[in-house]
Amino acid sequence: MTKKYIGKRIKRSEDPRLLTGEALFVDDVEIHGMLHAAFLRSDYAHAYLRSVDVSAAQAREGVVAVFTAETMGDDWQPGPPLVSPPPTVEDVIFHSRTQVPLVKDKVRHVGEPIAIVIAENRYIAEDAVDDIMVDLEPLDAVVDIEKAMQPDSPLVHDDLDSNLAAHIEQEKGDYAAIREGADLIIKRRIVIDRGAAVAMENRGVVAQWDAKSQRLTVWDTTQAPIAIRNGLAARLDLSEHQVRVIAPFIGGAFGPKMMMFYPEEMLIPWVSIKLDRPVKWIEDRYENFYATTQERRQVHDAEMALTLDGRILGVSDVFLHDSGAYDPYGLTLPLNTQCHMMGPYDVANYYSESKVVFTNKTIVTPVRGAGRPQGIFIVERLLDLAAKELGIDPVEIRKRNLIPPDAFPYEHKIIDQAFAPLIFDSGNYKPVLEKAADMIGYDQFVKDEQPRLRAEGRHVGIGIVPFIETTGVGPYEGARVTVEASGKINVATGVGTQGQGHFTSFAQIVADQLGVDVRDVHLVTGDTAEFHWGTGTFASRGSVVAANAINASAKLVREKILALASKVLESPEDELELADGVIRVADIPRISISLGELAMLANPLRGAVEPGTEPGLEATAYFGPQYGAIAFGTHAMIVEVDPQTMMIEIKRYVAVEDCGTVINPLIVDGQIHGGVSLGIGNSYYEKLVFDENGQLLNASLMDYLIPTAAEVPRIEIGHEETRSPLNPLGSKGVGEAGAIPVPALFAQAMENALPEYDLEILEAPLSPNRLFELLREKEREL
Amino acid sequence: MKLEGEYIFDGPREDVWELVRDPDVLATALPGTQSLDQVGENEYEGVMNVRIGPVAGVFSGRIVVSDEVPPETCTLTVEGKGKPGFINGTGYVNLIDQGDGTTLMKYDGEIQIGGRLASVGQRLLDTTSKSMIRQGLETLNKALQARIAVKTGSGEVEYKPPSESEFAAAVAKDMAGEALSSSRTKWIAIAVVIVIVIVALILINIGGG
Amino acid sequence: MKPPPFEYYAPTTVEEALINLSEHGYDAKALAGGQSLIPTMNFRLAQPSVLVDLNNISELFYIRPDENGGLRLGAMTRHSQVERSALVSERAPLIYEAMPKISTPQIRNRGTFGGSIAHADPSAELGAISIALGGRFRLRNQTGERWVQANEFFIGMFTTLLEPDELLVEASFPNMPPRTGWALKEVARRPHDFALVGVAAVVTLDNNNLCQKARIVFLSVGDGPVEALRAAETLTGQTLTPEIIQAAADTAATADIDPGSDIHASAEYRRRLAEVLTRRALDVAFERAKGSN
Amino acid sequence: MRHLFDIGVTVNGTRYERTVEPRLLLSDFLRHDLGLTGTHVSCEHGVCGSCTILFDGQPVRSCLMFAVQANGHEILTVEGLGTPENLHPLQEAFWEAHSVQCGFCTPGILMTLVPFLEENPNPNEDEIRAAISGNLCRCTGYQHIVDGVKLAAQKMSASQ
Repeated sequence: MTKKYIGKRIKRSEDPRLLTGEALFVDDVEIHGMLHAAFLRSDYAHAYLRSVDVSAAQAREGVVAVFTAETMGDDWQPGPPLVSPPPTVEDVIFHSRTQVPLVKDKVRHVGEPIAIVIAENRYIAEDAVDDIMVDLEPLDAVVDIEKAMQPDSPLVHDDLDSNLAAHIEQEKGDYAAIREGADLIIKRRIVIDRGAAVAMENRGVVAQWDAKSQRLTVWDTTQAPIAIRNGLAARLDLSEHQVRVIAPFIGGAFGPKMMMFYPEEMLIPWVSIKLDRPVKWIEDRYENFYATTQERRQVHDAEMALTLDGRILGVSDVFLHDSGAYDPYGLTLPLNTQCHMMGPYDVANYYSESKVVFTNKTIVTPVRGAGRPQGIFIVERLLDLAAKELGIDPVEIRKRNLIPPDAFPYEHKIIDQAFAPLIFDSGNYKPVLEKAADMIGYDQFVKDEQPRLRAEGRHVGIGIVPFIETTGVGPYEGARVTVEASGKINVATGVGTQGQGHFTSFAQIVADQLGVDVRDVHLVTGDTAEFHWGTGTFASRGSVVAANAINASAKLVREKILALASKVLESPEDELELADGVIRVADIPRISISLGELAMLANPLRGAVEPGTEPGLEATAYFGPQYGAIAFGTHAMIVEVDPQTMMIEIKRYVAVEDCGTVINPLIVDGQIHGGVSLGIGNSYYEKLVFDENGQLLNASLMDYLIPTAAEVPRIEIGHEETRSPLNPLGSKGVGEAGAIPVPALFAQAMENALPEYDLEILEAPLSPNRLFELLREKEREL
Repeated sequence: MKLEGEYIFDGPREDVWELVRDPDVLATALPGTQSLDQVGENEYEGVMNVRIGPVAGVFSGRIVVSDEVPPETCTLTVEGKGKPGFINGTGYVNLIDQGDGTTLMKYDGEIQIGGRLASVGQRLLDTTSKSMIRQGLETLNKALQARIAVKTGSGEVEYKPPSESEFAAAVAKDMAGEALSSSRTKWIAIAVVIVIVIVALILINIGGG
Repeated sequence: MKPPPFEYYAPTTVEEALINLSEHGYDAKALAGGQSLIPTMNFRLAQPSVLVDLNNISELFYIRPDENGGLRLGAMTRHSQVERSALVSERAPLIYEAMPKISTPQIRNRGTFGGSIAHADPSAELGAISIALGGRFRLRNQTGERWVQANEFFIGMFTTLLEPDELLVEASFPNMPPRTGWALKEVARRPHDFALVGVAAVVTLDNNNLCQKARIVFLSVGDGPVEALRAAETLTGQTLTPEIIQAAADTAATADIDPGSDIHASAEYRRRLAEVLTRRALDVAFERAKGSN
Repeated sequence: MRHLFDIGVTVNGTRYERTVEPRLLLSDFLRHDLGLTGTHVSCEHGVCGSCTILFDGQPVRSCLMFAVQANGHEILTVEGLGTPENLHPLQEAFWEAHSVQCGFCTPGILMTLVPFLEENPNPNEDEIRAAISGNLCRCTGYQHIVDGVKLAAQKMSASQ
């Protein structure tokens, strides 16, 4: 194929609609006679539900119906988890507990829905929610994950004998053995706290049951329309072909829109069928802080064994992972953390034990980064402390430990989030690290600039952190490519899109395969009526799994085109060329036919065809990688701190990425910018604060601080390209990369900025108040 | 949220006790009260409308006085529910005779606040409770003086419950002078016993400002 | 997050508005810019049964010079008008300098000077600044009007001397004496967030560069604006050496305030910020005072 | 007590007359009563800027106003800025600079910037960042937005 588009900075074809407000988001769906839903949610984190009195709510003018678990009959019951069951690893424990549509007996987190009000509009629905009298008998809340594991802790799930949701150990080599011979052991307790994804668009569901055609249409802000379609069909006892789930334009997702099933995702369609009316529920921002999943709380007891010259002999870590009230998303997060705790380093001995813990808090599922930032934070913090102990430059100690280029494919003898072996497919790490150091002027800064600034009494520090990202995991995606009589190409795939530019990057692949103008390739994503099979947009897999499925089907179409054209043009296939929407004989250009004409010929409406002929220039293909592709990158930062006010300014930020083949650099850069911005939030601004009763103390954008244009610096980006051998495009994912190294990088740079305090930052995120406390402790010591 | 501290009253322990346990005070103590019933010897239930600045809301509360050891200690258990959230609290009050005619009050409360109040109004909780407790105690001490004066024959004064604005001002501002006017004595008298309650009730209603 | 129902009045004169207010007493709230009230209603924390919208009362929108060199601001003057006013920058530069620190550009296009004052949020800049500048507020009800000094107006969390039947109609600021310097220093987690601590300082020097009068007023360290009287006292009659200024900053942070803790800042951290910001504010104010005449 | 009010509002040059309950938020009025769904709603407490519109030419949060307050006023929403076939120079620049990812915050940012660029035809990076610091974006990290504004400034000054 020609490489006319792949690798080019192509403007996004979806943008004009987004820029003019014409793009359809779920809350833009208006249907005649549509009703509106609002939820009564628990103010308590943990309580028995004694009674709910909805009579006043039902009596309110404009209220159509009110449902509670009682009035739902058997349908209140929890659904099955829609993600794969845990792996068959030795001794793995997993207690599956999935959320319920409405609370029947016991509330397990603040914000858990107790009743749903359906009214003529949302205002009345909210008035009616205030009319409901609910009697909750409070119980002691399980909040702290360490206390939760003590024998006397109250239980989130009464039928279990502890709050342990899952337990998984993974081992490589023999850490205990090498520990004996190690020159240096760095052992620390490290804590990463909880944050929210805060997509600018909250979640929402619109459902329309058509009794005449017995079909259900659902508009849902989901990253996985096909999984939702299948799940709904199962829950509502419908055929998958009776249910159409549409994920239109989505206002950002970042993981939590993946989580399957949200109570509202099941309830709104259920109500629509019950009442035979279209129903809309749009999550408001306050609900979003309780009802949409969150991530990152982990407590690690980690250690690293090294030699005197700074070589890592092994890493060992035992950690608790906060799962929240349920665990519908299985083991993805702890497995991701386990897979990143060796970073990009050649680590021969590794032991990791993970305990997943139920708490009376909002459910935990992946948020951009998904367990990876925690793993990277652990290994990088330990390595920084080791470098200090050993008097080795932070960049140097990293160079000494990077996996060498000739070691790929490099097998860690553990499993990844897809339960596949963790194998680093390809990589050339050192040049990326060196490029980052070079771009930020590491040596010059450390030698000249920093001493000068310190002499002026300024506190400016530098950090540099390499990291890996497991991307492009299976199982599979599929796509159908069709040449239409107009000569334009239609592409359908099952993944949803939430701003990643799929409409454009996927079109670039097809345009190159079929030699057409990228603007003539029309892509449909996220509509189960258009494509039946698929899993979803997650784990930075779009540009790997979906892109390669699209590439594969475009290839098949190309073959069909050439086969038919060679008959029509009476010339051998190898003499034909595809370009500008025309198939022509290479050296006799006047012998040619346009794609459109050929498409017509491929779909004869009269006459006879050879037996076995398939109509149309169309093909469907699937792609499932053997295992995930491992992307690599290195970020560097220069930050200034005012130790009197604790205010910081990021002076420079450099990101060098190797995500294999880059389909559209413009889009890749955008992905990195966004990831880093979240990472900055996770480093110094964004923390969900819960009190000892499980009450969230910052459930608004006034108090939960996501970075603005004033906090996010200009990000200088560099690229290296090491193709993945696991897929024909050679691509690796990049969607989450930006967010992964930032907290580790920030901690390193902050320590470097405040040498006189000799800080050890063993937590993320930090905050001005927390930094003040840390500095105070040091001041008292001095 | 913890509330604890000490305060020295310029009066004998019996008088302080009498003041803080005067039951008929409760009925008219809190402004905006829509109903307040004594449902047991030491148990009260009521519905009130509390207001601070723009923020106002209807609140139903239950107060139980227990473990009474006159004139030394008692424990207060509070349950309150309102649209903006809930508050459950326990307060322990201990009066210690200093032997010099003054009384040391030690109070120690644990309040659980939930709902929009805790999650949206967090910024304001600590500051408000702080100033309210300080002012509650100071005004109570002044009330105590007034009571002692009344006892010593200054005669009875007919009771006039405070307006909501007076109440808002009272909790928000040190009431020095006015506190002595015995027209307010009774409702101020309750202040410290239910200071935890009031703090909570007010807090419930200032979230989000 | 939809507001509860209410009755709505849109008077076009102050008289009408005062009638609406007195009719409904505590059930009514005056709606100025609404940039604090409406979010509170959207969270259903405020549920006024009557709103009296002041946005159609043209007589309340003005920025006027005052015959004795001072400044008068109609209560409904939008922050963005103040922010762009040459008159304000000339006669009350402290206010002018503070405007960009007040929330976001969009909020400033709607929020009003009087509304912010009357709302009495302890984290609001304008309350503290009004006290620092010795400002006064004109309150009107149906029977007449009264003037209240800014430092007497605020009595607690969201609580002022305004009675339910009263409207704050004007804020007035005296002419700044010669050799007067000013500064507003604050620390906020993000530029538009409520300041963790803020301090407004106004310093007037005599001809020998001795401090004639100093006013230091904090925001976000109490249930309203907090004036650091003890610290100011230590400055009067003094030459403002770094030592004197540091001492005043320490006094302000320890003796003048009793800050609370929240999830963003502990009381201890707030005291530290109060000390640092007071020093920085006094440095700037002092320099400006020396520079001006 | 539930009075209704007749209001007349000019939005994107078209006069609309509707009857509204006083509590109806302006954002909901535009989106659901007038069907102008380009104005997006994200926080409804005045922090995120997604619902920013021009009210008598000034950017304001439409979630912090009641529809009834718009009676007799002029509003411009993103629908009035340009069409896919005929984009406003700012929209053109945003397209070229890849200032859009999910696009949810975009209309609010555009409406914030239109008057800003009129007041500041040649803004520097800090001014641009200050101008949009009342608009939250979770996708772009703001950099391509800043680039888009610079590009727009060039385009617009060139076209004059």
